Amino acid sequence: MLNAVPLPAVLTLAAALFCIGLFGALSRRNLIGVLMGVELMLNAVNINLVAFWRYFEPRYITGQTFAIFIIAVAAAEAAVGLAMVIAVYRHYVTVNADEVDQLRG
Amino acid sequence: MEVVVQVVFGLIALFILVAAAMVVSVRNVIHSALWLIACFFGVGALYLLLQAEFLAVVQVLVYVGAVSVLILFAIMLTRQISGEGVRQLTSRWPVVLVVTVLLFATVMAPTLINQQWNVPPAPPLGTPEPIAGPAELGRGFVNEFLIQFQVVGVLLTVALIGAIVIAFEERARRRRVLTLAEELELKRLRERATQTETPEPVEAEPVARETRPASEG
Amino acid sequence: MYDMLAALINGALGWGWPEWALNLLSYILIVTIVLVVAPLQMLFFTYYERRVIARMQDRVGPNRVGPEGIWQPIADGVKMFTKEDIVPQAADRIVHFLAPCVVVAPTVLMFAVVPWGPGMVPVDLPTGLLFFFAISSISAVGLMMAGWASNNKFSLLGAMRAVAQMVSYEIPAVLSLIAIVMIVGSLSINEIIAYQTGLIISNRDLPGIPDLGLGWFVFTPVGFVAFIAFFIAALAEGERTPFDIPEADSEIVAGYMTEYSGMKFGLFYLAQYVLNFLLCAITAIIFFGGWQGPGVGWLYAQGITPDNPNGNGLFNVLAGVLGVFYFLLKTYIFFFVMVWLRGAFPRLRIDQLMDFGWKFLIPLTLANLFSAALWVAFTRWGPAEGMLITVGWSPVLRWLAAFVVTLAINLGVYLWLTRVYAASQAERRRAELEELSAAA
Amino acid sequence: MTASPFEIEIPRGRVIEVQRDDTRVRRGGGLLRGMAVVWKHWKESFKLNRSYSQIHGTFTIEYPEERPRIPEAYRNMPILLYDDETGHELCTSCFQCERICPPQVIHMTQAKDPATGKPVPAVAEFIIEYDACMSCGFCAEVCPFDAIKMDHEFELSTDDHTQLTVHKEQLLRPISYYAKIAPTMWAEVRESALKKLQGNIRRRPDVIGLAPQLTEKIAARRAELAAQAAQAAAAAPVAPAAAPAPAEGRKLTPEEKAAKLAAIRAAKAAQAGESATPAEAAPATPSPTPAGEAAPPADKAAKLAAIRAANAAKKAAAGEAPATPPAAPDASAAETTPSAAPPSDKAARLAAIRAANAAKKAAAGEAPATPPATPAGGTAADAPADAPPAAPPSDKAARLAAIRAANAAKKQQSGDGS
Repeated sequence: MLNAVPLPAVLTLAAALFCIGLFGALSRRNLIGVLMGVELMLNAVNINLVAFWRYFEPRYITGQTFAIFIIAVAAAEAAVGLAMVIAVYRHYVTVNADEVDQLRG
Repeated sequence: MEVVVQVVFGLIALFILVAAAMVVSVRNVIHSALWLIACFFGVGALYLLLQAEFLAVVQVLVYVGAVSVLILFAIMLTRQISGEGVRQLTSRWPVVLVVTVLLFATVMAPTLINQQWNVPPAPPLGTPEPIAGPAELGRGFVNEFLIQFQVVGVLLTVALIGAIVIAFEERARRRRVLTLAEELELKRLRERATQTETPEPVEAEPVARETRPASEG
Repeated sequence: MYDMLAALINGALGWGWPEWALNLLSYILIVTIVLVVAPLQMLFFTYYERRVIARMQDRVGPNRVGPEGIWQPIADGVKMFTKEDIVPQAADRIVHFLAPCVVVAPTVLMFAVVPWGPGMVPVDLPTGLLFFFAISSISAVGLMMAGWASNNKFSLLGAMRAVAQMVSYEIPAVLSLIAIVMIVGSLSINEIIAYQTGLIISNRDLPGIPDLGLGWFVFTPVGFVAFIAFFIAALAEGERTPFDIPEADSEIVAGYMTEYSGMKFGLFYLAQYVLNFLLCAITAIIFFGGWQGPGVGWLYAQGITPDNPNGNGLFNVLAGVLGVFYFLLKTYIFFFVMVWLRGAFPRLRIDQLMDFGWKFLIPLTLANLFSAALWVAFTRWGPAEGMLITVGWSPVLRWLAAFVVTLAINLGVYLWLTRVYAASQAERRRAELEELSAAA
Repeated sequence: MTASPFEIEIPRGRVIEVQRDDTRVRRGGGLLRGMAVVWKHWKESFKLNRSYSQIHGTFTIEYPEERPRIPEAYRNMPILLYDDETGHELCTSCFQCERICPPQVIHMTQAKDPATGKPVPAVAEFIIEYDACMSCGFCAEVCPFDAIKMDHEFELSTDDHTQLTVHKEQLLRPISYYAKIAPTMWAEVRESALKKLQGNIRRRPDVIGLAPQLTEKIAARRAELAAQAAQAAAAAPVAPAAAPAPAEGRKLTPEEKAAKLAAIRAAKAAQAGESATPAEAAPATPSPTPAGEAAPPADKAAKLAAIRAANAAKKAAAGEAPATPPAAPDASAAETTPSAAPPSDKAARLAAIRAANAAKKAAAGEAPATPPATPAGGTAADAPADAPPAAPPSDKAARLAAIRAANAAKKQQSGDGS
């Protein structure tokens, strides 16, 4: 792996994935679509962390540890985010971000 | 052997990128979520290729097994599934596209101008390389990263409680599931409201207070 | 498998094949065996379940096709194959088609880490147990796809129920397994089996116990509680009867399988029975020593092993046969228990199911986790880890202390939780009745 | 806590919560108790249980090999009964069953006397749609003549849906069959049913109300008799000739009609004939009437004979006139035999056949055929002294004779005319 695939290739993949995720998070109207974009971005970050861990210091656990923390945070974010989506839907009967524009319920 | 690894990496990368592109571009939200799951799988495969076995398994366990199921559940609970005839992207999506492409270019610049990463030389093929596995990870969590580990634990607990509190509905205030007739009535009311531009007072129905159309496209 | 092939082809036959060819051949062989064994187990299980449940209901069961009806599953399979494959008009065709594949593939993949006998494991992953559960959670996605793509309210309801149930009961299942993982100190399934040597008490906990392959975890308080919790969770994950809410045929036709016919339905069926087999197998492996049993260890020690390259290959075969026999015997007994429960109990309501999972099983397994930590502390820790009480105790005393302490904790928690749970259920029922009377 | 039993009214209905007496916390003991029950059933299920009062043990009956004893009152699908001895159906087409049938699957038409056009207490066609029948048994209960009963046969599956629309021929079963499957139930009604049947038989002219199935039985019996009477040389050629004919005589109603038509035609021909012919035709016409009472299925043969006779007559008409003189003695022979000994009509038939043959021959131009005919008639007349038990079939002979006579008369007439 190390000899076959250079580190920049993995990093390029991660960057592309991050940008696609960012596009999704910024341009989607559906709140769940936005959350999915965020998940993509978090995955891209994880790929980066793992790649750096593997190429630089495979015998230490820092990279993997951070990746696991990010996975945990992502899970928490998904849970809270989706709970909020459901709450918003209950209140506004829509999950489109640009229609949720009333401060008074 | 190297060629095999390169081909495999290329396939995985292509798979991840295509799946991610489908996630943000597909109209149907469910399809989008399914592509997201495919993307998670691709990332898990990449972890395997990077010899982060434990992480790959955790990726499948958490993302595929839990997060994606959560997303699917949320989509089905909000009943905005098919997305036919509904605009899925905001009106300013070209701007966003330009911004993301610019960002990608910025990130790629160092690579393009041949930045040296000073990657330590890999050991020759065949020699066993000490790689941190699950045992080392576990040890790290209770020594080096104890505080962080605790914080993540607290965060997860708080998120759990918070999610419950946010999505919680008291028994008495639980919204009745609308019948088809009621939904049609609601839709009719909304259409009338947009035509006259003067929202009529809608009586009694709490969900009918929303006078904007559910869809514009 | 690689070792055996290498010994056979390069050793006995002297063909001198290169390493990659041997590797390829061994993988292909393993995959073939797994892919053949999985459906065969499913076929046998359908027949087995029908015969056993029939006996429990004072009937005879299928006994027409072949001697004692043993070819009944084959006849059913032929029927499935020849049935028309119907896709509803309003269905999402691609997702509808993919769903059974997504459900079946993980169940077959899970075979990859299941050891059948001494030295007979397709892949010995260091994270085998985690792999097992990670893969099993994929099929939830397949169920969701099936339910949604069918465009049928019963399908969707069934899928939501199935997924909610699977996700909820994965937590107690994994928590109860983690207690064992803590004691063993490894996620490798082979390691877990290797730990369960001895007689009632594990060799590792108490060196000097004669090895009869009976040092199963179920004989310890931690293991017993974990076993009960895991088995209940396995029932829920395998959608076995007390928890067969997702396909409650009296309520929602056939759940997520409603709109499937022919071989696609057959695939769902296959996935379900293979999953049941695997859950029984993993129960047998984790808590009942898998292939461990009287004689296997001794036989295997005489054979060719990494430690003993000069052994006799015949003993390998004998140990393998005996190990597979023990393993399958235990697995089939657990499946018998599953059928027994199906014969004994009616289906739960979804709220009862959720209550039981979240309010009873998870606290119980958490307490069990604490017990497991105490077990490790008493049996293995010394002053270096800060365990000062046990300094100078003999292994027997330490084991006894661990046993008593964990037993007391688990028993106490169990008794307390049952009381709390019963009280909460009574309270809930009271609230519902009050609400009902208020509505009236 | 609310008092038990808790009871409230909600919009959807009444809610009653039953507090079970035992609300102790069992801590899993209840589950184990339930499992113990099932375990006991499993353990005991390896024993066979045939007592029905035991709850343990397998009481499966392996169906195609073993069959349960079906209780007498079991009812599956309705059937019609006919009397074994006389062959008469019990049904009088009173329409009671058709009226009461809840899914309205019973259909019938009443038989009519073809001569007078008046309804007869018998059924011409009776159809039950088994596919829609719900086995309620109302028809059997309401039937005043005990003609319709519920069968025990339940293996009715077929891959042809139309087969489940069942006609009279398939519905008919002899009384002995029903007496076998439901002895006590039949014994209760036997007297009255048979009495009513006797009453009805008297009101049924001709062959109306006869079970078509009986034809076979009669054929068999006749063959037997023929074998017994083998020493009578004259009887020998008749039996094989008569035997094959009824075999195909199952669906008979149209054929019956044909036979009758032939008879009527003969009678008319006779009437239209010369003054000599009425004398011959006179004995011919009454003969079917008693025949109808006694035995049904012979009519096919009758028809055959009629047709044959007609053919002969035609030929004769086309042929020479000299045929007429020899025909006269034949006719007289036919005339004398039935009047002399009605039961021994077999002989009469024989004679008639001979006569017909003779007539044919005569038509072909051979006058000498006549002398042997009379002796043949004479021998036949005394040969079937043991024939009376075979009374049912013999009316056929009578009819045949009549028809032949009629034909002969016709022939004569046409011959005279030409």
